[in-house]
Amino acid sequence: MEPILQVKNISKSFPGVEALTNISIDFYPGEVHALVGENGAGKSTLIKIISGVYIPTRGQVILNGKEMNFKNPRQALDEGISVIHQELSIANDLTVAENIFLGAEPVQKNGLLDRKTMNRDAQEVLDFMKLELKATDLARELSAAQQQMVEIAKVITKKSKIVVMDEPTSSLSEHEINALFKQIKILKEKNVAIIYITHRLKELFEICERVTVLRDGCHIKTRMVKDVTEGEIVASMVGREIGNFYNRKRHTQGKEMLRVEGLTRKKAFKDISFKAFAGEILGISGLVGAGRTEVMEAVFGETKFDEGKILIEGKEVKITSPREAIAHNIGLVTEDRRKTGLMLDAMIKENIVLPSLTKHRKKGGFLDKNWEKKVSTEYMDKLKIKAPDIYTILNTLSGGNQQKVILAKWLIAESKILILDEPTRGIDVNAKSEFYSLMNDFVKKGGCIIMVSSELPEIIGVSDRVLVMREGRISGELSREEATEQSIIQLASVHS
Amino acid sequence: GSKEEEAAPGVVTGDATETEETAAKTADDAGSESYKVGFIVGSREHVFYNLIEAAIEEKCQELGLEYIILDGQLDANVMSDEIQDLTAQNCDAIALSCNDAAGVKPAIEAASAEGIAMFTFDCTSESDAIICFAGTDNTEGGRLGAQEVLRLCKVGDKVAMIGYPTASSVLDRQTGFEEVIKAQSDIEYKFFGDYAGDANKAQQLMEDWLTQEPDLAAVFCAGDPAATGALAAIKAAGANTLVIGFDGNPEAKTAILDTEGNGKWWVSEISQNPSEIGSTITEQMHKYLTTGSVDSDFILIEPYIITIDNAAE
Amino acid sequence: MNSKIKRWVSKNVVVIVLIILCIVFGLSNDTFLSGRNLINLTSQMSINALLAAGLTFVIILGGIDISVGSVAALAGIASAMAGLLFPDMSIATSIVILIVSGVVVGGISGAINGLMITKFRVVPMITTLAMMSIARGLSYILTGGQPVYGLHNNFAWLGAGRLIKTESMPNGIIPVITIFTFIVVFLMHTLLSKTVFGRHVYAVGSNRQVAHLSGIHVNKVVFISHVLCGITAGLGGICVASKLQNGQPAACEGYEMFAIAATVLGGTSLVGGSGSVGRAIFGCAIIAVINNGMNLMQISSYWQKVVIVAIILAAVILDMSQKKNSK
Amino acid sequence: MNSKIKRWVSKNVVVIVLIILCIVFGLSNDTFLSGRNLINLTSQMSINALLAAGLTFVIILGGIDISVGSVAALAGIASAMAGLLFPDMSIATSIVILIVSGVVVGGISGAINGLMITKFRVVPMITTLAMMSIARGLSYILTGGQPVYGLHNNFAWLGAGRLIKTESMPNGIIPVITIFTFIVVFLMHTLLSKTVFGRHVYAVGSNRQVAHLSGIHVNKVVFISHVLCGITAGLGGICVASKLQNGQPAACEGYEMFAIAATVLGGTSLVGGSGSVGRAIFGCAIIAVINNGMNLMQISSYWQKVVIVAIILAAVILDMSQKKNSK
Ligand SMILES: Nc1ncnc2c1ncn2[C@@H]1O[C@H](COP(=O)(O)OP(=O)(O)OP(=O)(O)O)[C@@H](O)[C@H]1O
Ligand SMILES: Nc1ncnc2c1ncn2[C@@H]1O[C@H](COP(=O)(O)OP(=O)(O)OP(=O)(O)O)[C@@H](O)[C@H]1O
Ligand SMILES: [Mg+2]
Ligand SMILES: [Mg+2]
Repeated sequence: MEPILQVKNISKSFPGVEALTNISIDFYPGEVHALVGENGAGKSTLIKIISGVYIPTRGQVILNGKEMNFKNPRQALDEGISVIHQELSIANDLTVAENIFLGAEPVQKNGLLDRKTMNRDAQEVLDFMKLELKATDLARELSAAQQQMVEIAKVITKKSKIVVMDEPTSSLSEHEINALFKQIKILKEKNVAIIYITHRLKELFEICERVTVLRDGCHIKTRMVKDVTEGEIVASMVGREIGNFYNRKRHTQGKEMLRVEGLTRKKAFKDISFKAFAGEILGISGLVGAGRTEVMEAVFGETKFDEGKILIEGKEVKITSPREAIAHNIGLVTEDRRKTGLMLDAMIKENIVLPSLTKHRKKGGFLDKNWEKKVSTEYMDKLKIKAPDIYTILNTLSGGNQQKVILAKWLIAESKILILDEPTRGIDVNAKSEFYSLMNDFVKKGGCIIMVSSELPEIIGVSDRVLVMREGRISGELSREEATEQSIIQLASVHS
Repeated sequence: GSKEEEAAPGVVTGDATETEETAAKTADDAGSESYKVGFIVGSREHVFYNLIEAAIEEKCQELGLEYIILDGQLDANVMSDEIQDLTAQNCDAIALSCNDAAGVKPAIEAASAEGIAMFTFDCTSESDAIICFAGTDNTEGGRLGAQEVLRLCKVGDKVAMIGYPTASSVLDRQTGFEEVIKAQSDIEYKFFGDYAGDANKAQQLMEDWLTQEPDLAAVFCAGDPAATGALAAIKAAGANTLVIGFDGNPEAKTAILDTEGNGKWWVSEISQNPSEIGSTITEQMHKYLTTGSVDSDFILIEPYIITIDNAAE
Repeated sequence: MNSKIKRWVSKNVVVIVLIILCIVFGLSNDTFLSGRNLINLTSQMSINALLAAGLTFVIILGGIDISVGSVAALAGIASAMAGLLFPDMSIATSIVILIVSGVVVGGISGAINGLMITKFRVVPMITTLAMMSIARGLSYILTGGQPVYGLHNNFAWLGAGRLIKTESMPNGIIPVITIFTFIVVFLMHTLLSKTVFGRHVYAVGSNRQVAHLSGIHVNKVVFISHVLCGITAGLGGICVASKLQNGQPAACEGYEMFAIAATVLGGTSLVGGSGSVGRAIFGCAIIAVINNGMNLMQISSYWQKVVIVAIILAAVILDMSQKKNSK
Repeated sequence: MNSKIKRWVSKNVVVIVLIILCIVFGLSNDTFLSGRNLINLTSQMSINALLAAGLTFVIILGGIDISVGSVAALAGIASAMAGLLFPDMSIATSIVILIVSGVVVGGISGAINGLMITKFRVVPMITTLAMMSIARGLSYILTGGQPVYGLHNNFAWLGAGRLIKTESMPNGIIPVITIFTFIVVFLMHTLLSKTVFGRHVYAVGSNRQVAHLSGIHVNKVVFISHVLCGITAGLGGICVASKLQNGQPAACEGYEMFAIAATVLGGTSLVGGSGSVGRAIFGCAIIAVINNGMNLMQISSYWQKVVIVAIILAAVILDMSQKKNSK
């Protein structure tokens, strides 16, 4: 069988990061080819090169034996390559039908938009996929999962030769995942080549023929799925013993730092109660969309809640804004570092001292520039932030180092309770490991960490105690010994 | 209407323009006792027009005319719309002050075609539909300004003018001024600048000129805001340049009377006569509506000179 | 039911405001609701409608164009200067001269704006601020600051002519400018709401990155929108020139603000992503009605300004709070 | 080394442009580089510098304030009207009247802007567009369109007075307005670059969400910045009133555009997050130098506008392309 698509010796570097090094892979029609690898392995970067979003530093993209080298997404689309990107790609102000046909709108004979056909065809696809959506609904009004399904519908209507899906199931429930798999099978029958990125290894064995493992931007291996085991794939993904990777240490639980009682917000979460202690890492697990982020935002005062109370060190407190949370020594590392974590166009030192400026101001509200310089240099060294100096613009740092800057920011703010939402998302293996030891140091000194994570190994490897959330409620609490992939998934899954 | 021939200063009385048609029409209307007249002043944001407006109101009340006054906002497009609005309200006559000779011809002619008597004041239009115009003879005003400059200067002096060539009435003043001053070989006409209606800009122009020519003897300012700006610059620089203003607004009179202060520099003013303009055009409209004729189709209200001698009047 | 009414109200704030205004003015003045005045109104709102029609595209993209007033003036000057070359023009010739001048001058200005924004990445505010000064400066330089006049009467047909002349209305009833504006607005509305290009405008305004990933040539969409905005501004300008039968270098000064206000009143969000040409015209109507009604009621022009602004603000705040509620 | 020079150039485009302009004008005109003219220059750029100083805050926040010119006029009117109440004012009284009028009128206008933006979520463009009309309208309503005149000579001390009188320059050398502007600009620059509040302004402009999550009271920062912008606009306005020794309702018309241009020339990005009051002053200097130089060379005011804009655009594009290269 001839490969329909080949990438040859592809390398791609970003400032400070070599995202891909010399990757060569062949993709075949009628096959689902999985790309797996840890966060930051370079999967998304590779498919962005295939789809013309990025131009590779070196190497070629070859389609049907012809060298293509796309300059923009249009060219790739014209060649029949369509992509579901990892980030939701929906225009909120357009309707479902308009999103589905965006860039490929049907036209009437008189040159006008054929809205009727568009709505009809879109509705057909939606019905075919058994989605309870109207083609004329505004995208803005859909849930994240529904938006994701619309993107899938968009790809299906394109009748492409190559379909790329970057973590399409990350925000879908069981029911929707089944619908997606049905569609993938139909595409396969039509001899479409599918590139499928996922972190859920079980899915490989359900629908994939071939799997390629990437690690740290390098091509590790490509195998037929039927020839490998899950353990083998995990081993090559991680590339080292998992045990010491998490730097696992046992902590001693101290006094109660945070208590949440009966926290409720309509349509988001209900009756959330838990305690977090000094000297421990409390892991919060659950499927994407379980409401973990929303609870943390409510605790941090970023959003309101309808009922319930929050106690810090045993005293009830009123937290209605992040300012008040910070005053109670809470720090929040958000899940989207680029959007809500950092001022990307500002310097390290400006980012790192931001929440502490008011506390350390001089008389008359003046900046204490000496302190600023001292403390940022100190923490750059302490956390081993890799950058020329404290004046480096954040944009030029690698993800891991950016994440360390955020951590430094809350350490300098003298946080006692740190809430980490997906703290290691998109950072590489080494940075991750370093980050875990920083977390351990913090806890050892009597700090309290609440870590939300969707990566089970991380939850299991790092937490002293695990809370599992499901559909806006806490579905169970597991001690360090009880917490296994099995037990967590059981509590997290909707239909169990 | 023949305007060019009537360049002679003073209230020029041309042939009464009375045609059979208009006379007949007005005879019809004469039955309805009271007349409704509309006015569009150039801008409510100018003292000059405010004074005209005041005179119009007074005259209308005196003559028993029903009147509407609108603000043209110095925008011909707005004036054009306002002519429509006045027409829709069944005015018998409309008087407006155009921005420039190009005027709002189509709207004027459309209104005229509907039988509305069209008048202009301050600045007229090229349209033939205008029954009567009353306004300052700005060119003559410019000449008067030049004469004042000559009166106040001595041989070899250098003088300047601040104008606003975009405004056609002000351009006329420039024409008149330059006509006289350029013919004079013993006075050097050194600078001309555009202050665009902004007193602060006039101040900067004057400041820059005084840097180059500290002994500038006089400046003719074709508008009171320009004179205000120039005066500020002259005082700040400690120069002895004399200011000849144009408009005749109250601030000018106050300045001239202040002999110990501003009057040391601002010594002369070419004054328009806004009240005269306002009452003249109103009278002519009334006359036309009642008798079907006007005194003249082109009435120039002569500008006059204000100095310390007559400023108090 | 109740929420349905609410939604309808929130979607049609501008129409409701318009109706209320008409009732208020109608009650307080006899002339206001006369057929004649209403027809006048359509011609009075024409210029603003033309400017707003193109501006809507640019604002949906999340941009802004504050050069429309100046570009209009420049186009007007150009048409008048071209018109002087044809001392005996027929109506047909005059229309060709006017429209070609408007399209060419407006198109070029818009293209320069578009180029600066897409190629040189200058933000729209600065680009169009520059174009505002340059177009205005050129108008003055070309004319020496004096209006271009002495044009043939036929030159005024488009802007000041009326069709269907009757005994009682010897000048005709229906303004040509109204018909012309209607056609242009209709075309622009169709382009925005009924064509693929229009969809792409919304998509780019809603989410540039998504549009790019969907294979839309974002720069092309931005460029063309600016050209269109320039062209409608140019057409607005030639309408003024024709209406006044001359070219005024100072014409349309500050009209960009009215056009922006009308667009925003019509529900087009300055953040981009949503809006409609048709609704912008309601915005124009509101502004025109206020001006006209207050003229009829002899309210001072300062107050007119203040009232217009207050109504715009009220409408925007109402719109905002409605949107917040629906979230 | 080479790249170091490049970096310096890219950071100082505006200074280099300024120097080049000075050389060009110096060569083509004797007066330009005279001490006297240079001192005049500092006083001529003062108004714009005051407006730009506050505007810089708002623009760093990613906002805009197009009401500064009108607010300045209103403050000028207010100061003149207040001044009329003191027929025999001393210099000290006049300064108090002027500064209080500027701060109060500017502060209130800015506070209203800030309130609309933070409370009612009206976009800055529309809010300040409204304030522009309202402030201008009020100026006319309060004065009936007439300048407020008849003020005591001491009223003019701040705007037109000069210090250090010598034999050869009996009116003094150093303009009071220059010193006043210097103080205000220095305070604003210090506030922005040396205080916690200033840092918060940058943070909000850089990433509002991050600022909020870092415990910054975003609305307060936005509100105070608008108040500050209003106050400097007010101070600009009272300087004009003092300079002219009267209150002109039409003062400072269109000055917002010059202030925005100066700010952008000074490297403040309209997208927000970066900028400096100090650099904005270089922008003001460029504009003042062009105006002054062209005045001296008697170049038509129409061309002045076009040239200023061309230079602004060139500087912005140069700046952009430098930034792109360094990325
Ligand atoms: N635009 C960019 N600028 C700088 N670095 C980038 C950019 N995009 C990706 N990277 C870096 O390139 C590396 C690979 O990222 P990529 O998104 O391809 O990972 P991934 O395998 O898709 O991870 P995930 O499973 O989390 O999606 C990471 O270190 C990331 O931080
Ligand atoms: N921007 C959004 N628009 C619509 N729905 C959203 C949005 N963000 C979150 N949701 C929905 O809110 C609910 C809770 O989301 P939340 O982000 O708190 O979940 P989570 O467990 O933290 O998952 P994640 O791992 O994605 O952060 C989910 O149903 C999700 O789909
Ligand atoms: Mg990825
Ligand atoms: Mg989350």
